[in-house]
Amino acid sequence: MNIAKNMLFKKEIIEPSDELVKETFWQDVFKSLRKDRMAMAGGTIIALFILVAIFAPYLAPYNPYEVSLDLQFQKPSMEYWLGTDMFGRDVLSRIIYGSRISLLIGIVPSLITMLIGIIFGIIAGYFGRKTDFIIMTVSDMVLSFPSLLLAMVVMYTLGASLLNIFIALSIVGWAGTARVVRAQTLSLKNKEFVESARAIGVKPSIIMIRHILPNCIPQLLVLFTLEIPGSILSEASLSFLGVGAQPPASSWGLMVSNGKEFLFNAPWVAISPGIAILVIVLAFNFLGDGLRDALDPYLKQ
Amino acid sequence: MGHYIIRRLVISIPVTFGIALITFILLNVIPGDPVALMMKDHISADVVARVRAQMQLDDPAYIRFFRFIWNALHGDFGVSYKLNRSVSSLLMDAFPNTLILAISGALVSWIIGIPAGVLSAVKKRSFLDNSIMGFSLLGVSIPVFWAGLLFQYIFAFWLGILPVSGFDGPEYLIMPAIVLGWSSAGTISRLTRSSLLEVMRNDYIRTARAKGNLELKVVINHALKNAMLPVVTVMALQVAGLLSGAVITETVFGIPGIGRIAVNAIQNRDMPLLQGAVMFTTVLVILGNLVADVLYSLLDPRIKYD
Amino acid sequence: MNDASTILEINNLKTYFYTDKGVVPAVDDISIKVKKGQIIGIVGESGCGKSMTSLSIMQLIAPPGKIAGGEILFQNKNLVGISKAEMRSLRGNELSMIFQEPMTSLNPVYPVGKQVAETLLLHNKHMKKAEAKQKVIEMFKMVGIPEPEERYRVFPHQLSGGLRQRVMIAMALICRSKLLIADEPTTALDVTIEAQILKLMKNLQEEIDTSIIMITHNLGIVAEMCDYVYVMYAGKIMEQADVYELFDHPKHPYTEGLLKSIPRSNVQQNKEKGLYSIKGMVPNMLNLPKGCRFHPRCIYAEDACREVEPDLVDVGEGHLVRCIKYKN
Amino acid sequence: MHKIQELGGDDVNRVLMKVRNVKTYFPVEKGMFRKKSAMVHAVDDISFDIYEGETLAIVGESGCGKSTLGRTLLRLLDATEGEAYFEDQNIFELTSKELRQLRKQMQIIFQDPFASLNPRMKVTDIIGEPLVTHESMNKKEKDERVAELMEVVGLRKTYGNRYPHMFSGGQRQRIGIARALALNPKFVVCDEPVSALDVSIQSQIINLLQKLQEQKQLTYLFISHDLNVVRYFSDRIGVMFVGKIMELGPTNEVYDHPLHPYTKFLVAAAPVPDPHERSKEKLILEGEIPSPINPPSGCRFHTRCPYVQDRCKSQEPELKQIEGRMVACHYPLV
Repeated sequence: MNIAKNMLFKKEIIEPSDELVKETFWQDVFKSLRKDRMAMAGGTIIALFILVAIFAPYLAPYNPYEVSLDLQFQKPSMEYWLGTDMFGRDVLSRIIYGSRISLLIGIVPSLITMLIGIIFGIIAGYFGRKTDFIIMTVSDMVLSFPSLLLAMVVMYTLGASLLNIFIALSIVGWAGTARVVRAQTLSLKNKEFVESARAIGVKPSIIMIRHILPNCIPQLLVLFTLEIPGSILSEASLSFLGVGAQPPASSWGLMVSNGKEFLFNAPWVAISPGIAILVIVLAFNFLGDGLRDALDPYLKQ
Repeated sequence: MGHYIIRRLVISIPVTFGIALITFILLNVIPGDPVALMMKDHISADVVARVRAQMQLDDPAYIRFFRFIWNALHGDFGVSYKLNRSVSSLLMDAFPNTLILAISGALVSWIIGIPAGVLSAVKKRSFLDNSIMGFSLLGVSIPVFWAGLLFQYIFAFWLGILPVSGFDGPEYLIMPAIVLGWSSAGTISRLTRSSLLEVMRNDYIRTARAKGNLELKVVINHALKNAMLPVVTVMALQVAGLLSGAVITETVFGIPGIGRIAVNAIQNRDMPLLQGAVMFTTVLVILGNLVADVLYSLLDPRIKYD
Repeated sequence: MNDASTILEINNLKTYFYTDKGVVPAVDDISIKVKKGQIIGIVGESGCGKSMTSLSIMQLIAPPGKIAGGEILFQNKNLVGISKAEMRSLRGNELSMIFQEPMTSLNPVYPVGKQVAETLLLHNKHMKKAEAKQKVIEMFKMVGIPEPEERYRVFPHQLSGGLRQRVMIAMALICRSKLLIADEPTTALDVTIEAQILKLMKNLQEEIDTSIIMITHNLGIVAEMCDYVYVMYAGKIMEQADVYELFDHPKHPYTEGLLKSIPRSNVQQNKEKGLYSIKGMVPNMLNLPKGCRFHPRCIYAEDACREVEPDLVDVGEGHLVRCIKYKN
Repeated sequence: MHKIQELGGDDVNRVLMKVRNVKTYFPVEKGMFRKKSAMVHAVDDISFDIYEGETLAIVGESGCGKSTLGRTLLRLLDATEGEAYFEDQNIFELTSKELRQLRKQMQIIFQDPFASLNPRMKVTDIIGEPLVTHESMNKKEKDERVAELMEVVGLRKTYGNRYPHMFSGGQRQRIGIARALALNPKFVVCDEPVSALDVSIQSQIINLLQKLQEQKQLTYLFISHDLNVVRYFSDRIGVMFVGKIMELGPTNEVYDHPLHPYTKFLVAAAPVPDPHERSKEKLILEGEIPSPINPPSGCRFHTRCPYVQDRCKSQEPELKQIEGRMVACHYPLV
């Protein structure tokens, strides 16, 4: 049998075999995420909280800011499901309104943090040398501060307000993101596909945006979902210490702080907003853990 | 390895300097007039002028900064505006309390966190694993101040077995240490578990099994030492976390430590005291990181014999 | 059948992986026989199941993989279903293995000498540490590690790839095992170092009188080292024969294609016609083609090949072929 | 204009690239603090010519600097010293704008088909990136050109909107080849293009590279450690050892009559897929490959060379022309 045909000029089309993965990145991630019950529970709770925050005025049974001293420290009852506080304000209504601050605090500083961290991290990792040294030394310094203390100092200087909480948490938070992005950039920079883009003559700015950033997405997603509960907890702590949200705002941390004086007489005032914090933070952590598992193959590529 | 430690020490000098600079800028430069910040608006103009002169605030910022550094190097952080005592003596009084609290918190987190993480990894996907991981996640998610109040309510008020607050003996330490250590214990056990599982996938673990090792020996002799490397790194980062937590724990449990000094300084707008407390704590963090780095280099021969 | 000279006999071994996407028959009903002092070659491309065969013998298959059937008779003892303790006493002692990646197969945090001594101490409960050390140093000399006393104390990252593989070999043979499984032992090494390691393995095999199963994708190594060869494709043995017979008269179209498609360094080849190449690619193990697994890539494929899976047929003198062209 | 001395070889063919005294050193980065304590002499004073349309193979073992050499010639790494002329333009002196223009002429194909394609980009965009970067093409023109390229390398053109992970190793290598050829380069560095592939796929890719070379008159610098593939594929071969070229000449002559002892032992070390060759006594080189951080004095090969003389230990041999080849040895095996 003559099989030694000319192997060189025979026309061939290679079929992809059907073993090969057909899902795109997002399809694959959502598919594994859907199988994770805890992550789905976390996601559902987050969705519920977002709805509560949006429709707070329709859901809250009472005006959260209305003071009526003759209604002080009502025990939880059919009328006041979670009781009232020292000013006779309905705790449940205040928690419902508090979800607005918490979610806003959770998401906005995390976004700012991510943005700053991404920019500095990519630049440090890609250009290396002096740029890297300077950015990383500053981030080392920021990371050497106990984060709460640094945020407290910023709040002391800027004064307590919602905007300043955003600023304080962003100043504290960017360094961690920058580290992760830098490490990822360093490993991607030496990947052959980045070298190949350089060989083609693609400009550094486009390499960073087109080739490096999209490949940091798995890390960034995980980081982002874990950054949010961190921000929520930090705001709650700052407000608890009196340098965060100011009265009469219905921040959960502030509510716990206000209630702590009356812990033994009216425990519901301090305990119930704490449960709200715990639940939302747990929900984000569940989702974050689930995402981490779902993204596991991409995180290690 | 000696080189490594020396290099590490040398590097922490500019870091400390930079931290002093950041602290100084945040507290002295950005808003313009620290005295106005301290006094708010209920003090007369000549008092402000006197304080300004006393604090030599009319000098340019860089001179004040170098004076601050020079004095800080001599252990002088100035005088507390509110308490009228030297900041360093106030800090030195408070320091042992914070140190005891932080160490007990760290011990709680290591003694519980590491074995729990190992158990979780070995009994992967069992009921035990799920319980440990649930408890860890709870620790990571729970607001420290709220946990403190909850503990006070349950153990001090309801069961009456522990003192509510104060710092007069070992029994006063139990609740704060657990509250403080719980969240780090959660982080450590989660990390120990994932690190150990990761290490167990390595080729040298297969080699250890192929030698005929007992599975338990494979984990303890071959995997654990490697798995502890990232844990040690995180333990260093937790020094900062523990000191952050100490601020809250000290406030909740009324412990006269550096964290509470900082909180009070903010409430009293006592700038020199706040500045001192921040610098002091941050230097502690840098020292903690140094210790962890040395520990790391002892564990990892790739650094040790470089 | 079980004469004394047979050290290992695998009958109808099946190792399956039960994944989310379905069952992967990584090793699908294979039978292998190793005689005392023999070097057996298992060749095949990535994913053909050759490494899984070796891990099955060592009973080191991790979930979701499982031995789904068959028997592995090592010195007439079936290793499938043997107690864990009994298996441990064999591993590293009478049955040992070296791996492809000498860089990652040694524990980075312990000195290499200690890691080799561990094997010795595990299987000789009464041995003193000093005696073990002495034996390890002797073994280091035997595998050609220069300055063995000093090398006892160094860490893996301080050694080159070739030396690490020598350490792995020392570890595998320190208990004078009866059977050494070498899974791509030189793939990660440079050519001149590869030649050293292959020569060392051959010398040790004669000196210690061990049998070797050499798992490789490199037909050159097979030609140089092995006495008898099994060719695997997609979990099955396609052809098995004495090494000379296999290279001189390959019967299976896959073997034939493989041999034709490798360029050779020892002869000048005609470049004009191009290199022979097997069309297509390795099939999906989750969705194997019906009939003969090789038929989509086979230039001789007929209708019958697409329907029935051929049996392994003896064509004489220990040469077996799984192809429809050959009948008993 | 520099006066460039011609180096030995076939005078009929036009020289496409002249490499003169190129050195590429890296500082050793140790530990976390990057103490620059030593230099890796990855490429250490190398000179040769590449002729138009030929395949020049560079072979050598790990750490010999062959990949660094390829990347230096494309200026993906910066040379420490030396000159490299591509059609009389010194590549090392180009501004980044000029360099970007030159990139159209010279391309690279990588070893690892899994790391060389951006996992977040569709195949059309991967192959089309060079077109978008250098040519003002509209989307339709780009898509047409990409489809054409895919067909040339043997990929179904309807797969353009798939992602790299949906392809096998061999197919990915084809995508990488299509990308490298998109701008019709003259010169292509093939850095171990088939080393990561299975035997049966390897021959498919070698044939593809050969076909493309004939169709498009490409010049290849073929970097490989696989002596079998190199013998089949290359016209001339340069043998590298720890940053230096030891021997350079026509492939078949070098294989059949090596003049440098290292070449002789290297060629002999490759396992031959023929059991009848077994009976021959195999030449085996003892010892380890020296470190490029601290290369041996004199001839770098002297620590392993079985024919070593005193002179080899102290005096470094120059690359000299012997029997139509370049050899760096005091005592060549004539």
